Amino acid sequence: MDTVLSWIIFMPLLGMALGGVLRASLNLLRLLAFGSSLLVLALALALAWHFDADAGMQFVMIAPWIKSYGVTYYVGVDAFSLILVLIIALLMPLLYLYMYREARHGYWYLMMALQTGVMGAALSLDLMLFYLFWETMLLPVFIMIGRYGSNNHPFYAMKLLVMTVFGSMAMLLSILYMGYGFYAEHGFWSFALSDLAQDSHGALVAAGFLLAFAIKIPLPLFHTWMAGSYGSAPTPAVVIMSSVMAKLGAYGLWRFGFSLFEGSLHHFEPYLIALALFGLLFFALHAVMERDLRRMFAYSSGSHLSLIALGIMIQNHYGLSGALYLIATHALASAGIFLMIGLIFARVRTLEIAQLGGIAQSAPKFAFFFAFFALCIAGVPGTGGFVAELLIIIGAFEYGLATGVLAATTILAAILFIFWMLQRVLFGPQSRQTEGFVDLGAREVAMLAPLVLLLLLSGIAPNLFTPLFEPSLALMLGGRP
Amino acid sequence: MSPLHFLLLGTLLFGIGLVGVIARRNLFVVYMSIELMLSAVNLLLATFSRIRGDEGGAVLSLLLIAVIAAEAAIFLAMIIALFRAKRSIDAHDFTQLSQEHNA
Amino acid sequence: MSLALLILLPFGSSLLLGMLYLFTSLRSERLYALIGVGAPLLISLIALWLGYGQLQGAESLHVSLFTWLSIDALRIEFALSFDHLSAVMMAFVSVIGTLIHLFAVGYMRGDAGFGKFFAYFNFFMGAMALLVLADNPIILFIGWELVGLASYLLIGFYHRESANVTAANKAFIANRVGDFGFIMALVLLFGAVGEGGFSFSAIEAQIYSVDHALLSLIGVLLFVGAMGKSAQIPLYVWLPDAMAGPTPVSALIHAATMVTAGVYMVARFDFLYVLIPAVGLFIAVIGILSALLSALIATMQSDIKKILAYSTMSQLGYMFVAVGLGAYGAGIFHVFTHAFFKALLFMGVGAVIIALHHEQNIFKMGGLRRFMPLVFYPMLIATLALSGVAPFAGFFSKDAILAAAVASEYPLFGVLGLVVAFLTAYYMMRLLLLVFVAPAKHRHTSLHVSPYLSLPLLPLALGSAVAGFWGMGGAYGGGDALTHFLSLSDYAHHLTHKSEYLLALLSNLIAFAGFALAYRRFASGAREPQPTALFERWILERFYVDALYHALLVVPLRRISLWCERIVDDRFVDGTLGLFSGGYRTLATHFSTLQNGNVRHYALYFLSGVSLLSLLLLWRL
Amino acid sequence: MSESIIFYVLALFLIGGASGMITARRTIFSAASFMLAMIALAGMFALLNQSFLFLAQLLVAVGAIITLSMLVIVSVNISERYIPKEPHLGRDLLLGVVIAAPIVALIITALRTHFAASFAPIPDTFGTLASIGATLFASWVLPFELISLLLLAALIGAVVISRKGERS
Repeated sequence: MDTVLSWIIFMPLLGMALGGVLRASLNLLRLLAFGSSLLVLALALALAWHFDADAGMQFVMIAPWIKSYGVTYYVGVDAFSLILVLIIALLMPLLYLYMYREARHGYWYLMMALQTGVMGAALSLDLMLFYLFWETMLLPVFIMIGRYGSNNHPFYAMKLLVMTVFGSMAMLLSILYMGYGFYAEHGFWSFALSDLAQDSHGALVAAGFLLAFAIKIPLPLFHTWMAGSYGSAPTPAVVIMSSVMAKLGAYGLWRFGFSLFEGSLHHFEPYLIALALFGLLFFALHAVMERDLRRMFAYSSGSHLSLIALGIMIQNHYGLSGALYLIATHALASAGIFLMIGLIFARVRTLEIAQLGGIAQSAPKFAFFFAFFALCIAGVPGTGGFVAELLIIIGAFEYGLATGVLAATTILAAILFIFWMLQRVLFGPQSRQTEGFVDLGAREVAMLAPLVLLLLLSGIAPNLFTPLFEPSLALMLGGRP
Repeated sequence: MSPLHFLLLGTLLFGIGLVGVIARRNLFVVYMSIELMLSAVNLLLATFSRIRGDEGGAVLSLLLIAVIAAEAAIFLAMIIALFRAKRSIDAHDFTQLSQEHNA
Repeated sequence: MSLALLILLPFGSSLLLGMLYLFTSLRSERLYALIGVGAPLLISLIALWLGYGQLQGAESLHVSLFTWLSIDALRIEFALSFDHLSAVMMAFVSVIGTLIHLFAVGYMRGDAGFGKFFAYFNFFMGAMALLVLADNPIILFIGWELVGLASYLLIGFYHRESANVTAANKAFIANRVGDFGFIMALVLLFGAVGEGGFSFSAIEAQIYSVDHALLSLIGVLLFVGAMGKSAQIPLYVWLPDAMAGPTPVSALIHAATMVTAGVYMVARFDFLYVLIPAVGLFIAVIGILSALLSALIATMQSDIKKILAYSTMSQLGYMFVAVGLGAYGAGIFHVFTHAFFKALLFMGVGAVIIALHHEQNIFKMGGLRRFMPLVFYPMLIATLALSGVAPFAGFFSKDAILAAAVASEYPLFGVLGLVVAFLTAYYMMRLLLLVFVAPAKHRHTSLHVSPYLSLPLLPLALGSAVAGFWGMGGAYGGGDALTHFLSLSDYAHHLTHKSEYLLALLSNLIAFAGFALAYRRFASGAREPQPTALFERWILERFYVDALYHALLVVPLRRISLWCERIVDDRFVDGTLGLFSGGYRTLATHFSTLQNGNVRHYALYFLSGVSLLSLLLLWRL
Repeated sequence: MSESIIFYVLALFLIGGASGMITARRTIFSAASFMLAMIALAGMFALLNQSFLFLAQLLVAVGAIITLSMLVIVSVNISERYIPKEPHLGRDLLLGVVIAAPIVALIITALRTHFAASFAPIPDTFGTLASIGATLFASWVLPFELISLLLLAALIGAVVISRKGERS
């Protein structure tokens, strides 16, 4: 049972290696990708089943790695990483379903590498290991944008790389500094989170981490890589970026922010909250006049991630549980919407909103699913998005009246653009491009239906899911004054 | 007439070869300067062998002569090829490593 | 369990219909109609049965289906309750809903989206039932938003026309603005009393501990939600546009049920509003202004559905005057009676529109009494009821409101209410005359009306005629049965019987004055008015509120959005980054002249380095 | 004493030839100066009792390489117009001297400090063909074979490279 996390992390890498060694044909490669992702899904479900919500870190595995510097292979799962693990495990088979017809071998390899990267980042508890995975997950995306993207993709691939690597370099410096500090104090090296958490660290060290996460999330002012990268990346990469990698940024803020920088985080708290509140509206406003569908939802994603960051930063029970819930539901909803945008692009070869329209006339199923995901992003009750927003708003009001009022504008933020977008994409007369728009096929429905069902379930009966993380939250918040 | 004279002479030859490589644009002269530098090393090797009374140095020197020969063959072939390509033996005409050529 | 059925049945049938429509090629209208009408029929039977039990004095029902959410102190049960207030609401919503479903079978016949329509329609019924039966504000809010969603989907039902979708967007956005206030109110309320449970009864038990200022804020914010849903100033602009949906939608959602949810919600929170009469007064002011404004606009409209839309808004204004002044029973009473005659009017209008092949301009109609008596006479009854003519249903409910207004500390509301009553009588008679009585402007010689379209009118006509007797005031020997049944925290004063008779006489006289004026101007037909006076033009252009919103909200919003992209992102953020990358690039350009591809130069650099190193070593040695 | 005289004469030729090679503007003059230097170098080997090296240098370096170079120079038929103009030759040479001087100085310093000031006594057979051959095949077999491989590769390479140029 100890090794289950390692299996979850490295199963795709194994598939990838196997494919490389066997010089796999496309069919075999597909089989390997599906097989590894389904196995991971099964393992992740088993993990959730055996998971003890009342305990803290579980399924821990520690093995020495670089002994002379105390770097260990140290993985473990708690309620918060479990959510990410489940999301990744669920999304990957769906993504493979989406790219079923993809004939470029490299694409499949990169996706498998990507899965290992994001899983590892979600599960590692050693800072060096975390940094390794953190960078590992960036590279496949960079290559995918660079090789398989569209719309000036080399430029945006570079911009993504330069900006995010800049952030992670700052983080690496902080990690090294902390590791050295630990050595100086205790006489031996360690980069394990639990060890480093014993010491207190200064604001500048925290700033390194915050910079990395702020860029990855992204918070406003650190966001200019976002729209371009989303707009030019191939669909599976976009889904991973918005549903997983951005969430990992928020997760990092949580995981490392709270355990390492308890004290100095308070220092930044007002600024981060102000930034998140600003981002909430700023990105929504940004989305209003965006002409490209994918870029529009990139900004929409940004707006929600600011909300998640807000939920985390206000640090009370409602805010945190809302943020977690939003991480999960927004991951599902944005995966759905970006997949569907990919389908639009595959059908009409354009994402310019002005050239779309009237899709609902010839493709009612498509319209239903698209509208469903859009409404979920807008936080309509009955979908999980509403529950999350409600919790964050409650938390924000508990934090302060002004924060609460501004946070509640999230109710308004999404409708600024979502409904106008729906009107121009789904409704109205058909354009030249969307004439005879093909409705969803069985494979595509199978790909989207799990997302829809989960979102509905999470909106109708959220109490099915909250017990998973609620006890850990109570534990975590109970321990502080 | 001590060993030092030989060593000084070899080093000087090496320096002259170096100057030739740096200063000349004529590919032939560059080639010969390189040959000169190798030969200077050869001289030093022979001197060391003599100083120590060890024939190993002489053998090394012998092998080096073979290397010089091989290098001569390649270099001359390249000069021929380059000359055919550009009708020039000016080192300044061969700048294909620069970015303008890659772009 | 039967309570759960009230919700599950319509949602379930909606899901079934939707699945059939989306994933099968079944297009049999009979099947869709059977499922689509069957569900509301069943729930109205259940609702009537349960409501009868309540009338007989049964305990109010509470069912907790499951825990919806439990985080820290926030414990939200997915709980339903069936007390007297929800019994009244549920009964008329389901009965009228069923009739309108039946009507829709005829109205939507032959439409390609027949199945989709009934899926949406049943979805609405489920959402409305959820709203009415909810036992705590959060569940109520869910129902509240879902009816808005259903309204959005149905207004934009004919989505091929971009204008319809724009109207749908407007409706949803206006509603969402209201909900912004609503949810803030709920969260504040939770912050104040949530620790001890958040069901209505739990809130009521603790409401006295809440600070008065906070309570007032909550009251106002809640009412902002109601403003959006019930189309009150300033969030009313969506309602007239919402008429873009199919007529049954206008009848069900935008006249009889959904728009009255605001009134219902205020009545639900009666225990809260009783404590803050100042906010109540604010509600009443908004209500009377909305009533007056929309009645004025209605007198100048020529689109038959828009007249009714403004009329609805005006009646909603009445209801808010009532609940604002503390006469909750009277307010709900008017909701109840209004549902009958306004649904009837819309359905009659729907029949007319179908018969005339989607002609909606009343100045192009006329003389229809001959062709469709089964539509005309019910509509006449409804018009009389709406205008408050005794002894039709509207008379009693409107009289109760006016009486409460006159008896309150601010009799001005009563006076203005009478003015609105005059305008109401005028524009309704104008509509009726121009459509049915005035000389025909069209060339139809025979018009067919399907029995699906006309038959559901008859029970509603009966309702419009007699529904008022249930809530008849003491002055008429009725004893306020409805108000007592509802047992809300009314604090309105009562008039003496004598003054009440006087008021009734006055309001009837005023109604007939309105009829007379309309008869004089429109009985023999009229041309479409060309506004001349400034005031008339103002009315016709709805006081330019839409244009104002556009100029003040929409245009700046888009400007800001562009500004975000062009200035903030490109200039500010990327500009700052650009300074770095630009500087780096300049540096790189200088270096790249060194990188000229000449290998000898590279050798030179390398050797220079070696040379320098040698110097260093020589110096150090 | 006579050895000293021979040494200085040879050194004069050697340095003169080398300098002449890098300063001559015409390629053929460079080649001739280079040949002079190579022959003088062979003489230096003889002075160092390296009789076999002396032969090898004469045969390989002078005989084969120089002849080959001459052949190429003539066969490619480089006329005056193909020879680079090198207008700043003097300046460039000066630059080269400036750069090379510290390197040379460093090497000399190193040699001076690390090598004995006198020759070791040697047997008569030192440097003869038989003695070198014995050493070569006693302890230098692998390098010797490797060098032969290198020569082979160079041979093929030279052919391939010059043929490739021909085709384009």
